This record gives sequence, structure tokens and C-alpha cells, in this order.
Amino acid sequence: MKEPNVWRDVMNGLKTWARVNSPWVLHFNSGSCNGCDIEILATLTPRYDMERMGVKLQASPRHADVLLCTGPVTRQARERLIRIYEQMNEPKFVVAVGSCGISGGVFQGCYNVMGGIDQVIPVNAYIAGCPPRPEAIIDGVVKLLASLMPAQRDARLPQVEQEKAAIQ
Amino acid sequence: MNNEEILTLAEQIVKSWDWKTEVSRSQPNQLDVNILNLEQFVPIVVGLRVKRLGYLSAIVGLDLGREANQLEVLYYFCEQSSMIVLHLRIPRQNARIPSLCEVIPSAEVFERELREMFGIEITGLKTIEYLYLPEDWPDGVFPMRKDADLTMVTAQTGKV
Amino acid sequence: MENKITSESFTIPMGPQHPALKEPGHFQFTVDGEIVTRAYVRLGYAHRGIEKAAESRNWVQDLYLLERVCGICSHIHSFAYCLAVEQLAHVEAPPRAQAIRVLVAELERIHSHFLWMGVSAHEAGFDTLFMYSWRDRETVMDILEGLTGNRVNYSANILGGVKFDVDDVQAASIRKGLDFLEERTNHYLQVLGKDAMFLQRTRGIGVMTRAQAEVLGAVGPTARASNVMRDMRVTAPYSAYRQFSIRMMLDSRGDLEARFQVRVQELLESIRLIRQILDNLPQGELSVHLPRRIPAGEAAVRLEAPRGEVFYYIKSNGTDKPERLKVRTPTICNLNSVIRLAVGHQLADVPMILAGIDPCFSCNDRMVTLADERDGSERLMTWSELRQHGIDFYKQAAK
Amino acid sequence: MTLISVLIALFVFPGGLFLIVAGLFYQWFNRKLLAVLQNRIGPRWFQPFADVIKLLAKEEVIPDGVNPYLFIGLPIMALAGALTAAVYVPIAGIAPSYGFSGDLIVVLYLLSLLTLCIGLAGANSLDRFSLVGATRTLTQLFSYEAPFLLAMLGPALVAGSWQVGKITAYAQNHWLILTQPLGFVVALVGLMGKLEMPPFDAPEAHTEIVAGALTEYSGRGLAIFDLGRAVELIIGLTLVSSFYLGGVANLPLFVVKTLLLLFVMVGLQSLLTRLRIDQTIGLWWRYGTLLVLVQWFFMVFA
Repeated sequence: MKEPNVWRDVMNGLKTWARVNSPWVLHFNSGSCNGCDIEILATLTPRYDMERMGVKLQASPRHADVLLCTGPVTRQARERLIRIYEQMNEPKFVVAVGSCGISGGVFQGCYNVMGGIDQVIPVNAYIAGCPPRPEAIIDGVVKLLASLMPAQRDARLPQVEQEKAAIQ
Repeated sequence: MNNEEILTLAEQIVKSWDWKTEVSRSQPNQLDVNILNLEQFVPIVVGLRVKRLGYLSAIVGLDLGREANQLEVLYYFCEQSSMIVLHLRIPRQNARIPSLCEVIPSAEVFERELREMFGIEITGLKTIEYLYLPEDWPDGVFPMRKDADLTMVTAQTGKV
Repeated sequence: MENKITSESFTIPMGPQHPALKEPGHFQFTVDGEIVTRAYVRLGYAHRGIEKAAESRNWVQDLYLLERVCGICSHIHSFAYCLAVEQLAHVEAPPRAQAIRVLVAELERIHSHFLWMGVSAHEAGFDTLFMYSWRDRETVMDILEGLTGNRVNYSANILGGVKFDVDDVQAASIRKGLDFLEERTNHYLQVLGKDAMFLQRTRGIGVMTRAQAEVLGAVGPTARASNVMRDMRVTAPYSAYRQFSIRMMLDSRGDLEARFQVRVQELLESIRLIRQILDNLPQGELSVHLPRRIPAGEAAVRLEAPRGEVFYYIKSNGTDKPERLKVRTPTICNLNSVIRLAVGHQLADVPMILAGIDPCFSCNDRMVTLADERDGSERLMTWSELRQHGIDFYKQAAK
Repeated sequence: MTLISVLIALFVFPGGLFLIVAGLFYQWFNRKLLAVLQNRIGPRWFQPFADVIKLLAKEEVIPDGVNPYLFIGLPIMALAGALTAAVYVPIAGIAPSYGFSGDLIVVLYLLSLLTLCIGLAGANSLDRFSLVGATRTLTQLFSYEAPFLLAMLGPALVAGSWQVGKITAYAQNHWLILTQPLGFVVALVGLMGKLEMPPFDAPEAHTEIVAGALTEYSGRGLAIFDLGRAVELIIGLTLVSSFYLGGVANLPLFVVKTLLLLFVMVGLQSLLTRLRIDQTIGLWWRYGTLLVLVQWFFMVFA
């Protein structure tokens, strides 16, 4: 009875380790001003070099693990965003980059803007800033992935419980 | 040609023939031409083009409000630092102006925008699908008009 | 069999989520083998309705809204807005403020051109150049950050002047950065002009003649590479460009190589201009007071953004909000040329041709669209539709 | 006993596990070196392993409208082909486990099987990018295959045998790079084409056609194709270095020579712009083939 459990734990540990260390990223602009987009691009370049964390910018949603979304969601981009999210395979994570992606930012109330990314698809992490610095983007992605580690996840549990209790 | 010469020449052109125009100079480097007869609009543009006076820099649509009950379209022809502005005024209902595509191919972009945003029909414009508003945009809502009802976003997201 | 049927024409969508486009925009290319036979553009993915939003916000709020028309050329948008509003209010920013505005505008041009060089090298599959040019771009980003406190949306302008001063320490650090950038730019000028493999991808590709450029209404470096003299800084000098003159860079070849050369030479010219401004920075105030309500009137200004001429029209009705605000960005003028130039080229050249105009969709999409190349009857077909079409086509042929 | 040794040869060493691990390591070396040449830090040493494990654990979706058997089978076939080829090649300086007269041809075609499978995988999918990628993959296959084959036959001609083992044995005493420099250049560049490294990465040009033939693959399929590529990288390097660089008699020599070769290839990658597919074909048929034929001319008449 014990044997398979050890095996499963090892395999799960291996999987988590691989996921944390090999996040392939897909970038989608749902109507942003480009500010965040160029900062995302800048994270690939020599000064920041995301590849040292194993981050690789992928072109196909099928290959990606993390969706980096920038900008408020425009009516036109909404469907595309949903489709790309659906095309991605599990496990998948969404990161909203920049103030507009979080809430709609300065574009709140524009007739063609639906609001932040989380109005359309579930979001796992938010990175604030207009635009966030490349360091902040890397930090956000790393924090998101670190939260997958069992130790971190367990450490957060009591806090979540407390918050839940507080809400109730 | 310096700026003054350009503007003087343009003024001569729009005043020639029997074109019904009002000409004024609101800025030192700007010539405002009010075109009173819509049918003469395209010939006037051709006249300016023949002399190579400026390229079409932008078309600006204006909603003059409900009291005036008029829309205004401004055509900015620019050369060096001088600007020749053609003004067209049309009623808000059944607004319709002729297309410039035959004379200036690059006008198409601006005219499409005008059509979508202000609901001004452009006679002679070939492509008329929505190309910049979303596919599910309601008919008859022209966002840049002052009285446009744009509550659907609020209705959809429940947010302002 | 089915492949045979569909090979007669084959549509490749590009975007809105597409690696060649850092921004959304939907392109469709009908290809015959690898040759593009039709091109089609659909914008609107980044259309947010800024022009309408600007009408409901006050003059100061609009400054921050318009800065976010485009993240790459944010300064030039707020610059244009401020110029137009100052024109309406019949005031002029103090000379020192004007010089600083131009200084930031030229720094922004350097950052934008470096960015573009990297992106287009990436399109060409020349990632090493991408990495190097973006590494060097960080120098100018540091300068901008040191000056304004932010890497991208600087918000250097306020109505009636600028927010910050340039002191001697900053001037020294700018000069130091410029020395490095100048050395690198000269290096890139060599690489882009001599690297045989790179020239294979640029020389003679996407040629636009002078007449074409004029008819299609191209602006900025794209037009100047076809020998069209359109540079607002020279032909219609505004603000501090009246005191600090700049040379127009022209090229008569009109191909991608010419567009590369023009932009890289503009880098050198910008560096020269910034040094000149730093040497002769006028003394005085940084801003003047502007009333909360701007007098009624109309103003139209034209500025030279990194990508070409940007046009702002503002109408005021005497209240604290604008009556109408119209922005016409350079990319929309240049996109016309792309869809026409792409036809007849290899699919592999299309990203390069597109990159050649340095497109910026978020600029455009605030208010625009564009489409079509020939008859306007272009039809979107899904794969299955296309297949069905092919089957029907051959069924009829069999009858 | 023989069965066990056969199984070990196929699955552990020199085939199978060893090749995969070594292949992934070489991939890391490739990426790291490229990053360093591009002024970056580059990935950590376990990066390719993490990538592969993550892909294996990722959900696999078989898109609508494809043949599911082909979709699953093609990557396996590709990897199997590459691993089988390893049996005939002197991996890690150890003489090939098996060999028969003329196995060079078999090895070369087993290596092409991977490319062919990628092409078929693309053609099997309904995605447009995959189809264009497949067309390009196969077009490129036809363009570099002939010159590469001719370049590999040069050593065979002088060694007087078409058996990999015998050619290697001959080459250990003769630095063929000195006598057949043109052949070496064509073989090296041909290998880059075979591995779809830049500048020959038009079949998977991100900026034009997303991820080429494998756009629709995710998870396991992609991982297995990736492993196939890793294995092919090692075999290709081994072949070229054992034929042209004076053989790979022992492990240190093997490591030094193959890494040296990889170093040259990475240098080329970082220096060159991606070629258009028509330019690739032009390059191979106009120059590649011609160069090898000139080489042959000298070999036969001198």
C-alpha cells in the first residue's frame, strides 16, 4: 500500500519541479497601449534575460503554460482572448500585466472596453504598474510559479483559512 | 513655393470658376474654405490636386450638436507648414457626402472611419463593412455623435 | 486529394495574437504557394474609444489619457496635445520647457528606433541583432528613467510646460549615454549596410517608388526612404525645432534597406540634436499657468513622431472639457502601403515589410480601421468553408 | 544473454536512455552558448530536462479532424527512427553495436524519418500554420538531403566501404577535413538544415507561421518530437565528427570533437539571418550540391 504512494509523491514532486522551472509563456495584447508589451519583450533581452529562469516565449497557445495578458479587454479582442485561453492545455495560468489589465485602468468607461482581464477569463496573478518594470514582471511570474510549490502552498493555507473566516 | 504663395494660389483656385465658397484665414498658416455646394466638392479637390497643393493629412468629423442639427467634416490638406482646410456642413439626418477615393486613394481609410463613427454615408465608397467597430456592434449607433447611446458596455460588465 | 483542391488559394491569418505583431491587428494573406496574392487588414482589437472618452474628461485628465494612446511614442502624443491646447489658450510654453520637450521627444525617437531595429531583426530571424540592439536600448531607457522617473509613460508634459528640469548632473549622464549610443549606432549602420545575409532579406524587397509613396500617403521614415520630403521637424518646424534645426534623412531607393538606413541615420541626427540642446539649454521658467477652462476655438497641430506625422485636432467650447478631439497617427497612413506592397512578395517577406513601416496598432486603433486592397469583396473563409468550396468547385467542373 | 545485451544496446546504452540524456545535454549546451553569444546568461543546465518532463505531464489535446492514430503514432515513429539509427553509429567512441555493408544509407534515411514525420504531422493537422510549416519542412528536406548525402558519401568513397563502422575505422587514421574540406563544410551546414537550426529555421519561423508543423502539438507529442531532435543532434554530430574530424576513438575525443562542432554551428546560428525557403533551396542546389560534386571530381581524378 505504501509503495505506490511514495512513487506518486515522487512523480508529483517531479512534475511540480518541472512546471516551476519551465514556464513557457504566451503573450496576448487585448487592447493595451504597447507599454506593457515592450516591457514584456524587454524581459527577454540581455539585461533581464528571462531564459535563465526557463521562461521561453512561445507562439502557439498549445505550447504555452502561462498567458501574459496586457491591456483592458476590448470588445473585439474579447472573443480571441477566450479562444486562446481555451486552446491552452492544462495546467494553465493567466497573469494580468499592468493597471489596464487589472481594472481597465485609464480606459475605464470607454465604450469599447469591457474592463480588466478578469472580466473575461480567470486570472491567477496581477502585476501592477503602468507599465510594470521588467523586474516586476519577472517577479510576478516567479511568484506565481513559486506558489505551486507544496511548501509555499501549505504555508499559505492557514492564512487563506483565516481570511475565509474573517469574511464569514 | 513658400507658405504664403501656397495659400494665395489655393485661394485663387477655390475662388475661380463659379464655385460657391467662402474663404477665410483663421490662422496665419491656415486657409479655411467653406464649401457651400456639395456637388462642387470633388472638383475643388481635383483642382487643388492638379496644382499639387498639399496631401490629405486627415479628415475630421464634428458633431455640431442637436441645436445646430448639423455635422461638419474638415479635410486637412497640408503642405510644408501651411494647411488648407475644406469645410463641409451637412444635416444630421441622412448625412451623405461624396467619396474622395477616386482622386486620393488614401482617403479610404479616413472615410471609413467617418462612416462608422458619425454615420455619414459616403457615396462611392466601396468597402462598407464594419472594419474597426466590433462585429456585434448595434446598428444605428454612431459612437462619436454627441447623442450616441453607449450604455451597452455598462450593461454588459456591470461596471462603469 | 483535398490538399490539391485547396492549394489553389490558401489564406494565412496573421494575428491578432501573432508573434510577429507585438500588438493586435489582424492580417490575412491569400497565398499561392509561398507568394502572396492578396492582403487584407482588420484593426479594432486595440480600439478603446479614446476620442470619445476624451470628450468626457477635463483638460488635465485628457493629458494622461492621451499619453496612453501608445506606449512607445507616449511623449509625442502628450506633446501634441499640449501644443494644441496651448495654441487654443494663446499661451506659449517657456523656451526652457520647449527645449526639454524636444529633448525628451528625441530621446524617445532613439528608444523607438532601437526598439524597431530589434523587432525587425527578430522578424528576419536575426535574433542576435535583436538582443544587442535591445541591450543598447536599455541605455536610453536608463536616461529617460533618470530624467522622468518612468521607463515608458514618462508624463513629462504638463499643460503650459514640463514637469522637471534637466540639471548638470543629468546632462552629464545623458552625454555619457549618448557617446555609447553613437558608437553603437555607427556599428549598426555598418552591420545593416554590409551583412550579406541581412541584405538578402532587405535589399530590393518591398520597393515603394516616390510616386507610390505620395499616392498612398506614406509619412515619416517610410516616406523619406522613398525620397518624399515629409518631416514635420524640417518642413513645418514646431516648438524648439525652430531654434534647433535638424537635417532630413532621405533615401531614394525605397526598399527595406533604405528604410533601415534612414532610421539608423536619424538616430545619429537625434544624438547630435540632443547634444546641441544640452549645450544651449535656454534659462528660465519651466511652465506657465493655464486656465482651467480653455477659450473656445479650434487648433490643429502636426508633429513628427518616430513613425511619421501625427495629427491632432482639438475643438474647445470654452468649458473645462474638449468638445472634440481627433488623433490621426502615422501608422494608419503607412499601413496602406503595406497591404499594397505585400502582394507579389513571398510570405516570408511579409513580416519584414510590415516591420519596415514600424507599425503601431494601438495608436491607430484608438479610432481607426482600414482594409482591403483591390475590390473590397474580400471574404473570410474558415478552413472547412475553403475545403467545401474546393469540393463544390470540382463537382461543378465534373458536370 | 544476447537478448539482454540487445535490449541494453537499444534502450540503455548506446541507444535509448543514454542518447536521450546526452541529447538533452547537448541541447542545453546549444542554447547556453547561443545565449552567451547574444550577451545573455542563458538557461540553467537542467532546462531541457525540465521542459521535457513538464511537456510529458501536460494535457494532450487531439484536435478535431485529425487522424488520431497518426497524431499519436508519428512522434513515436520519429523517435524510434532516430534511436534505431544510433545502433549503427559509433556513439561515445564505442564501435557501432551492429553493422552491415551499406548501413550508412540506412542511417541517413532513418535520420530523415524524423523530418518526414514532422512534415506528416503538420499535414495531418487542419491548422493553416501547420500546413505551411509542413510544406516548408518537406521542401527543405528535398533541398538539403541530396547535398548532405553526397557529402557523407565522400568519406565512404575513399574508405571503400559503405558501412559506418568501416568508414570510421578508416577515418581514424585520416583527417578527411584536410583532404575533403568542401565536403565537410557541406556536411556541417547540411546538418544544421537537418536540425532546422537558424538560419534554416524557416519551417518553424515564429514570426511567420507560429510554430510550423508542430503548432497543434502539445504535451507528450511535442516532448517526443523534441527528444527525437535531441537524439538526431547527437547522431548527426557523431557522424560528421567521426567521418571528417579524424574519428572518435574514445569518450574524451568524442566529447571534445562533437562539442567543438556544436560550437561552430552555434557561432553560425548567431551570426546569420533566417533564410527564406526559396533562398534555402537555392543555396543547397546551386552551391551545396555543386561544391560536393567539385569535391568528388577531385577525389576521382586526383
